[in-house]
Amino acid sequence: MNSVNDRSRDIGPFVPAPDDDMLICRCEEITKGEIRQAVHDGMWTITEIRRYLRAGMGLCQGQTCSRLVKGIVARELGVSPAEIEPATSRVPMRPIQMRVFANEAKED
Amino acid sequence: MKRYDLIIVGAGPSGLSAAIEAAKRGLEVVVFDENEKPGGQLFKQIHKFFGSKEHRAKTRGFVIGKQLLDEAAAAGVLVVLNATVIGLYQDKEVVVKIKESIRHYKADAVVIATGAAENMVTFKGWTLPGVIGAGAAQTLMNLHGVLPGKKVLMLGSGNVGLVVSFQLLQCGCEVVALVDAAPRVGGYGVHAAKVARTGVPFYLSHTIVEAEGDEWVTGVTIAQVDDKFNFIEGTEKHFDVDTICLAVGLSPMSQLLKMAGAKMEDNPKKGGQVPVCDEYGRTSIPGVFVAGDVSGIEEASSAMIEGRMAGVVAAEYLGFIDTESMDTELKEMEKALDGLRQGMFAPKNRGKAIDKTEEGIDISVNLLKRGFVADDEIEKYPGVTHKKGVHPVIECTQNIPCNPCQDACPKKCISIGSNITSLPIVVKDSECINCGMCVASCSGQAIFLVDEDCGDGTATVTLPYEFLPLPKEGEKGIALGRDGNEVCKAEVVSVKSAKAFDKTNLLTMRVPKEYAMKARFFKVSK
Amino acid sequence: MKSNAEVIVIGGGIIGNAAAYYLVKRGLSVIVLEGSDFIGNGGSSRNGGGVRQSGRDVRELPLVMYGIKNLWPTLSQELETDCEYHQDGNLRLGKNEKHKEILTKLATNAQSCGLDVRMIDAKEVKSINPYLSDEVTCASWCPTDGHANPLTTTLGYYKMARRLGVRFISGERVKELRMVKGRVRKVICESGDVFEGENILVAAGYDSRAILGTVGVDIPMTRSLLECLVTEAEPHMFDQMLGTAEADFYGHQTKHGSFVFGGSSGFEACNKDNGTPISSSKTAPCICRGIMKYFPDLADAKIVRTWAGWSDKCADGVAVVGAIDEVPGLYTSCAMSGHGFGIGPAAGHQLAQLIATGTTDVDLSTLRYDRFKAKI
Amino acid sequence: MADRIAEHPILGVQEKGKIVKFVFDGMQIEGYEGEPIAAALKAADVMVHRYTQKEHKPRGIFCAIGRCTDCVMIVDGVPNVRTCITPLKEGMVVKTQFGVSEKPFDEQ
Repeated sequence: MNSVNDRSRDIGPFVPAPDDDMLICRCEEITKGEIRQAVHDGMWTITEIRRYLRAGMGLCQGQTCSRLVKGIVARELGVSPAEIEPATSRVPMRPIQMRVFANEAKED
Repeated sequence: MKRYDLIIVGAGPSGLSAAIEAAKRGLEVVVFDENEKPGGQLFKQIHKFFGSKEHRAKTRGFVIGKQLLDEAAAAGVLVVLNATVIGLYQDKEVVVKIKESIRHYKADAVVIATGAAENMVTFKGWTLPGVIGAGAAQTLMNLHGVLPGKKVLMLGSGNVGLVVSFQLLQCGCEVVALVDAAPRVGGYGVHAAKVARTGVPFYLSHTIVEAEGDEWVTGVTIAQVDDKFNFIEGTEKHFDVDTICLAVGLSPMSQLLKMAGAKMEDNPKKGGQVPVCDEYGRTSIPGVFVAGDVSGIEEASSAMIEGRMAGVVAAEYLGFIDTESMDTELKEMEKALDGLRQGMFAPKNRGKAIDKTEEGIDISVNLLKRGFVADDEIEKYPGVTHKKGVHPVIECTQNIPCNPCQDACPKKCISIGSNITSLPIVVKDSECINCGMCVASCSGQAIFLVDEDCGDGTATVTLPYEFLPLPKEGEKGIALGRDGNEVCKAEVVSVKSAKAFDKTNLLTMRVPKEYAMKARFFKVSK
Repeated sequence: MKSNAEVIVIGGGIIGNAAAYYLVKRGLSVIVLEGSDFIGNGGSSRNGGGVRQSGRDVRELPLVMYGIKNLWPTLSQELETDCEYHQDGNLRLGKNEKHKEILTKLATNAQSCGLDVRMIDAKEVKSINPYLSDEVTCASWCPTDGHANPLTTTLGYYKMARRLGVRFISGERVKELRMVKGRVRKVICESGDVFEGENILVAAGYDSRAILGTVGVDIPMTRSLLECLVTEAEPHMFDQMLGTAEADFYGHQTKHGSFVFGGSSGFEACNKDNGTPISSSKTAPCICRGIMKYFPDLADAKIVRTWAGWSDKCADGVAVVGAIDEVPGLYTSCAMSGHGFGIGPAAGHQLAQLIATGTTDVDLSTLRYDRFKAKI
Repeated sequence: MADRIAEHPILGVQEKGKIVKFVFDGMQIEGYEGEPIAAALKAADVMVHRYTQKEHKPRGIFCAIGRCTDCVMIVDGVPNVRTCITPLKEGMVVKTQFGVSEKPFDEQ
């Protein structure tokens, strides 16, 4: 079992830090403190952080903050960032208007 | 559904290179790029590239971009712009947004060449307008002709930070400081030196405490950090700036591959999440290939070779060439790629602190910590020699894969030898004819022509000058040292601009002879 | 490492997490095994967020009504998590006579169970939701229905259960269950880990079928793909949950301002996958066209994300919830047939009560595992 | 258009095409047709493109290539338009975005 899967592993208590109010996810305005607290609430993967906080779920879909979030989660868990699986990538790669997405061009 | 032999995502250096090689071998190739203009980052890169001839060295990035586009057109590649690939589905189905609709395409092979995205760092106020990515600065000034700011602080001393700082200076911005939390300059020393000599101070082991301003950036405070990157109290420095530029690394933009189900790995040496692939770009999905930064952060020069490899491998995969000829071609390309991956900045040396050159000379401590080689260090390097009359002084002090200077001199005064990373030397008893080709050919702007004693108590120094307005003959000003500080008065003797110099003007200034080996930049007196 | 508990829950989705939470609150020791690397990674994080009663089979109604009455209204406080529960009604939309027939039948059946649901005409639909297009000619209207955020609700249960001492292990795929002296007891995982529980609750979506199969229990179900998409945040428009007579389109506007819509392209039954629930290239454009027919104003809204999930569809379209009497100690909640989110808290709650006390507040007999009979 | 680079030492004088007029928050501004809206605003010294939904904090150009979505504004009535990659057209009406609305927060 890897260190991220045993959700009862003791990672110590949440200790407030002076830069907890630092904004990390620019789109959804999620702070470092919120992300750290979420880790202590059991959100140990980027996927769970996204689902729980919306960090990385805004207009840019985490293109700006994912690396930062990963670093914060890894540090809180005491593992290397490489152990933290990045979030899933999903269509569309860029925001696309509904009317455009709906409009499938005929064969050319 | 329209089916191509090969769909390439991204019309940057690697994507276009892959397209050219594949199309030349008979594949029907289409390249989709989300941008309005092709070329990826090439059209923002206005400096001359390093490398050797086969890497298109001493050619400026945007010129290489044009060359690639011409080659692609000649090979019959279809490049579709404003075409955002929104998804890579099963069965190599590529869905593209083009204008007001989406289109479904199939391909027998796909090359993903989506490049990289900029990393970011946080500090108090980092979301204020005026804090921008270095890429944004490049885009604004080099593509759109708009000044990114008037007074700029650059964070990041890697090649991007150094090159963009120089570009900012070139379009008339003031760069108040170049700051990096690391204790050593991350990019090429020559890139640092050309910025430092204009007077930009380097603050290594420093980072941003706070971007100031209510509505937008009006200032910035930096402070020194200890070896654990904690601020050292009392070391704060304030600068009035309107712009803070972040150049803190790149991450592969590999989301499409992850979406398609390619096996991925997190590889810090490659800059982050990359597809698992072999040395020619074959991913875990048969027929899906990668090239360029998306498979690991490197330079545009290596991205082009990786692209060519992917194009050749795709051609073989689809039976347009046989395995044997593919192997032969790959071998050649590997050699070229290997040539670029040498020297102290090679991927294999990433993270290593290298203290000596291959020749056994100490690397300049000042260069690493302050961005310039100090006057008392410069004499150690083999390119720095003295003789009567005009002669080249080559202030190239790190082993990087680059050799245009040895071909540039019609008199063969400069030699690097067969090892492309060797430091250039001045060939003994060679005769310099003061043509200036070496000065203009050096992508690092590290070659000067110096006449140390003109016989009247003065010396002349010819330096590369890529700023406007061009000083005029007879104009008086101040000579700056390698450290950017004023060293003496100077007068412009001549300013030469020739087509062969490719926009690098050769400014010759006269200085008192004792400053011949100190004066390295010319500043107009205000 | 402790691998014994009074209850082993297989499946870390909304039902597993909710059951774990209510069990630990009753003082039982619980271990939750989640097969994927992420908590709440199945249907719990891939649905449209509906918390509704209308349009349901009458056999499911008592359980879902129990949840809406007793659990949902206070869930955010209880879980210390904003579940974004909105009880602003559900419009199930129709465009033609056939739709009207379907909706009327559903409404009549539900009324017989005491649910406040009625048919309304185009004019009344428009008065409730002025953004709907003129194509809508009728709807069923259930004012006590609503929607919530499935992501935060599922993870909220997880957070609280974990806080109270439930042990959660992700990436732990169950291979088989084993009997010990006439009771199900052991849970053997693909990793080689073995867990033992006095009671075992299988709430693992479609995977439940294979897991239950290892002790000779089969619940007839298939796996079908559901696809959803979400827009950027938009100015607030409406609070109702929306669905259609043919259940081909559903969605709502979230608290965040984005619109979440689900729908189908018609190819779900023979969808090709690569081992993961993966979006097809046809569905999202189809959902967009569907949305625009109902909401022309949303044409400029940008889609930022699409996703797909598997729903475990029961042969008769109704969930299986309760004890598996023939295997003492075994319980399940599966084959939720796309209704798992809204029903999840109540299912978890009632299962916890059943395991702890042997009784339930809601009669679960219509949802038994052994109700399936041949048609003749 | 004071912040334009009149002549660049390497790129020379850039061909920019036709000058068009557009409206930014009621003010008439000039820019070049086809250049990104954000470039035209930057050249006119406009720094703030929007104020964020939660914290009401100012944002402007950040990535300039359509990824971060910080520079979004209300363009011809449509919110969340990425101005750094949307070409400028004659007569466009560009407004500062407050959250997702064109109305300042105290009027929302």
